[in-house]
Amino acid sequence: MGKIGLYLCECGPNIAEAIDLDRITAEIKKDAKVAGIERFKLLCSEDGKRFVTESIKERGYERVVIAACSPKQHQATFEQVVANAGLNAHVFQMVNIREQCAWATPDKEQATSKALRFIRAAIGRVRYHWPLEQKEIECSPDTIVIGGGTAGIEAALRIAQKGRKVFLLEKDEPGGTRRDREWMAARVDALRNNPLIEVYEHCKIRELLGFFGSFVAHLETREGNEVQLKAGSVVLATGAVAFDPTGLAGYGYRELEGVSTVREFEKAASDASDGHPKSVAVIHCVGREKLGYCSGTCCVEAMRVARRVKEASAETEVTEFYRDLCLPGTEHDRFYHETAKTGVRFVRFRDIDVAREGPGLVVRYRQEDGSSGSVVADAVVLSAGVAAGPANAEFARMFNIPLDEHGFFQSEHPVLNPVGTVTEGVFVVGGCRGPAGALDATAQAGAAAGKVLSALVPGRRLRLETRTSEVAEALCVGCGICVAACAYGAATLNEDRHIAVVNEVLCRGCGNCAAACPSGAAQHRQFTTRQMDQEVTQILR
Amino acid sequence: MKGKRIPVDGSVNDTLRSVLALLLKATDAVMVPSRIPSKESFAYLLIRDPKLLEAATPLAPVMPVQGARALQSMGRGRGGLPGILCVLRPCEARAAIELFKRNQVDLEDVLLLTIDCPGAFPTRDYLGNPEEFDRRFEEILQGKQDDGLRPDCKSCVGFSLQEVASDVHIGLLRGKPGEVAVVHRSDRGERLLADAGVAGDDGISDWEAGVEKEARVRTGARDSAFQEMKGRAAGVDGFEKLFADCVNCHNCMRVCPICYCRQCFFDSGDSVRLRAEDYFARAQHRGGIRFPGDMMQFHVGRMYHMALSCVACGACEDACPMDVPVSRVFAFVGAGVQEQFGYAPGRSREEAMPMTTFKEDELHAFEDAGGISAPGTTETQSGKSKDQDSEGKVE
Amino acid sequence: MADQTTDVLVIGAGLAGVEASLVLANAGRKVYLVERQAYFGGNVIKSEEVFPNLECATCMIAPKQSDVIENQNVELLTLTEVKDVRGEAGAFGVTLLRRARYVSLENCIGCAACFEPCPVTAANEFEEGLSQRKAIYVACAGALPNAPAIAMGECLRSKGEECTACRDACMFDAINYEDKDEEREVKVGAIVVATGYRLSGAGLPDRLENVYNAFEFERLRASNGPTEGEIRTRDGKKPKSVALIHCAGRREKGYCSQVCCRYLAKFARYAFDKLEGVEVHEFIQEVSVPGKDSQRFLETALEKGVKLVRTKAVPGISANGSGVRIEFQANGKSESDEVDMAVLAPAIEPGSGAAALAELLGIETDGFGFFRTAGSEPATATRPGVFIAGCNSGPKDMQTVVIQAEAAAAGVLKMNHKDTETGPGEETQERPAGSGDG
Amino acid sequence: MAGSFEPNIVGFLCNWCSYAAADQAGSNKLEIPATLTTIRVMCSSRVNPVLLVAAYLRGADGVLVAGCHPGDCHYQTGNYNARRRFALLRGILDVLELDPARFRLSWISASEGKRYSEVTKEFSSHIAGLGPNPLRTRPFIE
Repeated sequence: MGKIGLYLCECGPNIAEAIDLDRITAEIKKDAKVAGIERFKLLCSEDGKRFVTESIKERGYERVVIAACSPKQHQATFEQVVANAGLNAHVFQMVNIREQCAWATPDKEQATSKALRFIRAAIGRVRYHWPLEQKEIECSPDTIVIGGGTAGIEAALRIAQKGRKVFLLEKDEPGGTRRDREWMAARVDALRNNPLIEVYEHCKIRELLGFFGSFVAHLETREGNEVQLKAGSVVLATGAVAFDPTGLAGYGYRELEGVSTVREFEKAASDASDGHPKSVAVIHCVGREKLGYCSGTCCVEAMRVARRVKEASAETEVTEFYRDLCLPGTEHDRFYHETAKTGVRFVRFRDIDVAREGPGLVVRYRQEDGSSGSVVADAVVLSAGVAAGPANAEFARMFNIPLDEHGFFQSEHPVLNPVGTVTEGVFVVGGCRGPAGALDATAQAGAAAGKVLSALVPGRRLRLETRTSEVAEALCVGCGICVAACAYGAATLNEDRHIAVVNEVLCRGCGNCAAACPSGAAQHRQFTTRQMDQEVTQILR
Repeated sequence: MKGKRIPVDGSVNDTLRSVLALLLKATDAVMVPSRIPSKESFAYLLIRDPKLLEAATPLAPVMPVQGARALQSMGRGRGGLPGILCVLRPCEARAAIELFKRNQVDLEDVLLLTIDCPGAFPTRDYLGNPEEFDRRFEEILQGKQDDGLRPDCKSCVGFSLQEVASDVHIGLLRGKPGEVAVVHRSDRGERLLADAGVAGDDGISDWEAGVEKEARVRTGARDSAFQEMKGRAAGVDGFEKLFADCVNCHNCMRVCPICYCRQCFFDSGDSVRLRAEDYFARAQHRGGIRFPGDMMQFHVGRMYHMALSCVACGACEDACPMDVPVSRVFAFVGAGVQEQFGYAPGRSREEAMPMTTFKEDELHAFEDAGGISAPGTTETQSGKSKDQDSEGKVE
Repeated sequence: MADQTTDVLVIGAGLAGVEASLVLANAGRKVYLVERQAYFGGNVIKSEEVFPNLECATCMIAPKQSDVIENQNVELLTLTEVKDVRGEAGAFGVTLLRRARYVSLENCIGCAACFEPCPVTAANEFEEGLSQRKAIYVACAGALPNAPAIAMGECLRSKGEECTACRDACMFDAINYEDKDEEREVKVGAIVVATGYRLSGAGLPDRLENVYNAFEFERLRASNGPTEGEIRTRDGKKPKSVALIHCAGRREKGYCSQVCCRYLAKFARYAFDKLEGVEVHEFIQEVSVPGKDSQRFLETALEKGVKLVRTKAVPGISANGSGVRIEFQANGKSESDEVDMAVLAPAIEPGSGAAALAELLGIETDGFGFFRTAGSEPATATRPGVFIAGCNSGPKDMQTVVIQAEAAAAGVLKMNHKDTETGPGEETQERPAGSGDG
Repeated sequence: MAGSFEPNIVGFLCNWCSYAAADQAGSNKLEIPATLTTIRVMCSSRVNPVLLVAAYLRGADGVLVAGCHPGDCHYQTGNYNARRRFALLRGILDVLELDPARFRLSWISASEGKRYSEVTKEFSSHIAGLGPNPLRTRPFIE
């Protein structure tokens, strides 16, 4: 067990006046579990810290309990102090007798009894504290980027730098659907000319193993060669797909000639040299109900169609049928007003139906107030949103990353860690994590780069969480209940040995597995059953 | 439902043996309770040599070893090994499936054959007078009632193919001349029967009706058994009386098919055992404490660990040297929490165990999130959670 | 280059500044994180719950805040502003002005004993004036760093009186009336500007009794706010009807602030959660809920019974007794509505002093006063070595803010590696905004 | 608190939400009943119901588990697991009529210092109403 030193902080009058520290001292002496009790005016002051460090050394304490304020205030401070005294920071327990006793219980008598229970609990548990080792592992600073669209290329370009290689894996060719556009071509060149980036195009990913700091990818090149790549982090940039309006009632897509998607229309327009259409109808929000969300970029894209048509021939009539105009950000209201100025008509609809009548197409619509109307057009352009790519499911399995209800990758936390995932070291950027315009995708690529560049620094070892879980092999029968409980894929079954193992790189130290395990094989360091049971017992003695 | 009707030739066990002989042709081995030459006890045999089937007693008068445990003792990772047909009572098959969900048995090459269960006698009664009980058991197989069966068997509602995901089932049409009905419950079972030439599509509605009728009787018995338990187990007093004689031998855990842990949490050093000084402090605190300690901790804790999967097989009570009605309490508690989570052990191999999954929107009667109201009562709880099939989390 | 340094200055310690600082600090960079206020955390900590999961904002941000406080590489400087910037990327010289707090962060342990004796009371800005504070105060319960500051302008001492009430109450001699504003020079290689946003007054009616803006309503709902989370009118009544008014000030400012539709849907849920049987009327022109999580979020509000009124323009608002009168055009007719409380979604504009700071930093702003990003670079300012994070470059939701902050950090971490890839200053091929479908 | 009986209540608080709420309550000088002694865990999912049983057997008059609101878990989904485990234990205690009302599961977020004070005060007087844990005076069941 070792000699235990108990430190009582008066916190000026905050604790001293609210709690009878003399009585505490007397009672704890009676319990005869501690080797010494020290009292100080303000332990977190420089004098206080020095006092603790020196008295630990002098009196030869091997376990330390500090009764003061909330661990949220000074746990870190005192762990450092204990370490300075030459002890392992984890043979120490902090007791919160300020926030949850002195300040919360007006009656001094009661507050003192309560503080006594808190302190006894800590003394009881600290007897079962053992040094925890601060583990560090070697890790690779290189990165595997999967997907060669905007997000993938921008991520690769931002990550690649001295001491860091990037492997960009693409099933087709970098640049994706916008390869032809000038700005994209420039980025693809930058990618190809970067000496620190290896591009594997037309390749298939066979398998992806490993974890943060050391992933291994097995892929098959176009020539059919097996290639093995090692990296410390992975950026998923597998993109999204355009929603396919085929079979969507009322639009006549693939049924009526002259009905096309934006991309088809633009392509046709650029190819065709012959005359301009007299009238074009652009329909927004195609498939939004089916998708269940607004993609955020289609309204602007739909207006851009109108603009191009008008630029080509000012007399062509253009009508934009929309439900709600989604024009987020500072640029788009202006863009809308300018578009309206060019003579483009904007019609809000609730229901819409496209039919062919004689030579032309007729767009019939009903508005929210019930009134209805129709427009004749030579061309109907459907502006649809974006949907999750089909490949997501497979990568989700590979990396143990949950998909959301729409089939996009889920961030570890939508706000706190938007490009991170529950699998440490695997990041998601661009269309594969949700609808994203090129600028969003670029920003997300930058974010992933920021996380990678700061998490994995060449020559620096990866420091691991100390309060992780472990599995006692002798007790484990490999039932897998802890595996089901772990949200981070840290607990896995070793099929050969029929036991569960915890990957300390992935473990975040929540202790869920320890509570799930019926045999007590899974244990949570610094929160072991015995330590917690001691707290319970001492509180209730 | 259709199946193959086979007239009983000789005793029921004779007939079952002949069916097994046919099935053994279509698989590599049969695992079946068999009479130990001493003639006074039974054990599971893994039989590859058809001749040994002579000793097989598919329906034995006692259940000294829970079949699922026998299967578990074979270990896992048998992938690619010869196939086995394992003969089990429905409660044993349910336990086997619960162990399968816990990675403790490997059903890859194992087919589960269940048989309408006539029940079993308490092992200690049987050993007192084997001949007598063998005779009485034969009469039971002819359809006679016998009050000497174990309490759990008398109130067992899962004696046939109710809620058990076995591959093949054999029903008993009692009375003279008796018949057995062989039915498949899975594709693999169907293939086995076909290969063994025991497939058939005779109508068996009379047997099904018989099962239903019997089930109604058993349900009544079970309800009154639970009623009795409710009275006896109620509160701290009830608990103290029920377990007064417990000597902490933990036999109930050792024979329990669901208690699969290598070492029981409540036996392990790092469990909630205390140091002498702490026991002393507690003795001081409450005047005195019982030793060996942790009796209630053990039983309630074990309930927490296995009640959701308790198949009420009665093995624990059979093994209790002090006649504590262990299995009756556990079956009673098990039924309660199984209803609470809408879970039936052994019903399906896919159904996730309630403690390995969750839904985001559930069990609100147990939490207080908004106001500071106390959690609801038992009624509202089971009401709340009835509709939950506990499959994976929503979205 | 002798005076080259890799240290970084981050201006503004809101969500963006905190995130950028932590990413940089974890990369081993020394970070000066300066915050004009006496507390840090920015506007986020004003919210009780945040989109999309209605998570408690405090619970979300607190761990990041303690990371900042405990991280050896981050030096958090509150009550501090940037006075002057010289030099160039890789070697900026920056003059910081730290305004006197009059409370020693070293000595103060946050026991709050000094508040009660202070004789001065003033409106609490953090609570949008919905509650009172003393001249020595913390912005709100749980504000960090956990130490008060004295608003010397309000303190009796500034009026020549010899009041020492707070100093007498303090047992840790943390109060120092002699504290002075101090200038400090720091050398940094890069600057991240994360000065955030404020709600614009443009297009808003004059102050009306029971008309609230978004921040005020957030504080009403906050458990640590002036009403401890109870939604009450200024005269303390439970409103029976609440109007949520979209796009207040959009026409005047000329852009969509893009988060309002979502937070008003959240407000609707606040109202339904806290006010039994309340009626919620939303006055809206265009529903703008981009992103995969938004639609469901809006629908939930509608399911709870929001009455959505599509109006031709932002309704007119006038006082009507203790209530609010709302006049609007819908379906070509003039109509009106009476409610107990109205909540406005004003436009989001750059935080105060943005123009001056842009001047100081030599970076461009757009027509609306937001900092301009260079070409298609989402987090790079128009001057090499200066990066931008958060709503000072345009309205954003929280996740986009964090993403941009991490991207800004990437820009900084990339700077000193011109030897390989092109430096951020040059990565600026023009690309039509929102081009392509991602 | 009613009567002379002083309950002894054990509380398990998750580090990120409920423990922070308790601290905030204290910082705002809001009352937390003297009858409650708390144990800090990283996540409510760490609380093994077997420990709750132990607390009851060792004479706890009440047992409180508090964590982040559903959806807010610092570790993704820990509190959902915690809720199931708690519900199972409660189910067992309900069937055996072993004082289920002495066990409480509450979701309290970091900003809900006031609610923490209210919940704990309410629970404390609720327990005071139930009277002492019968096991306190039962040497024969352990």
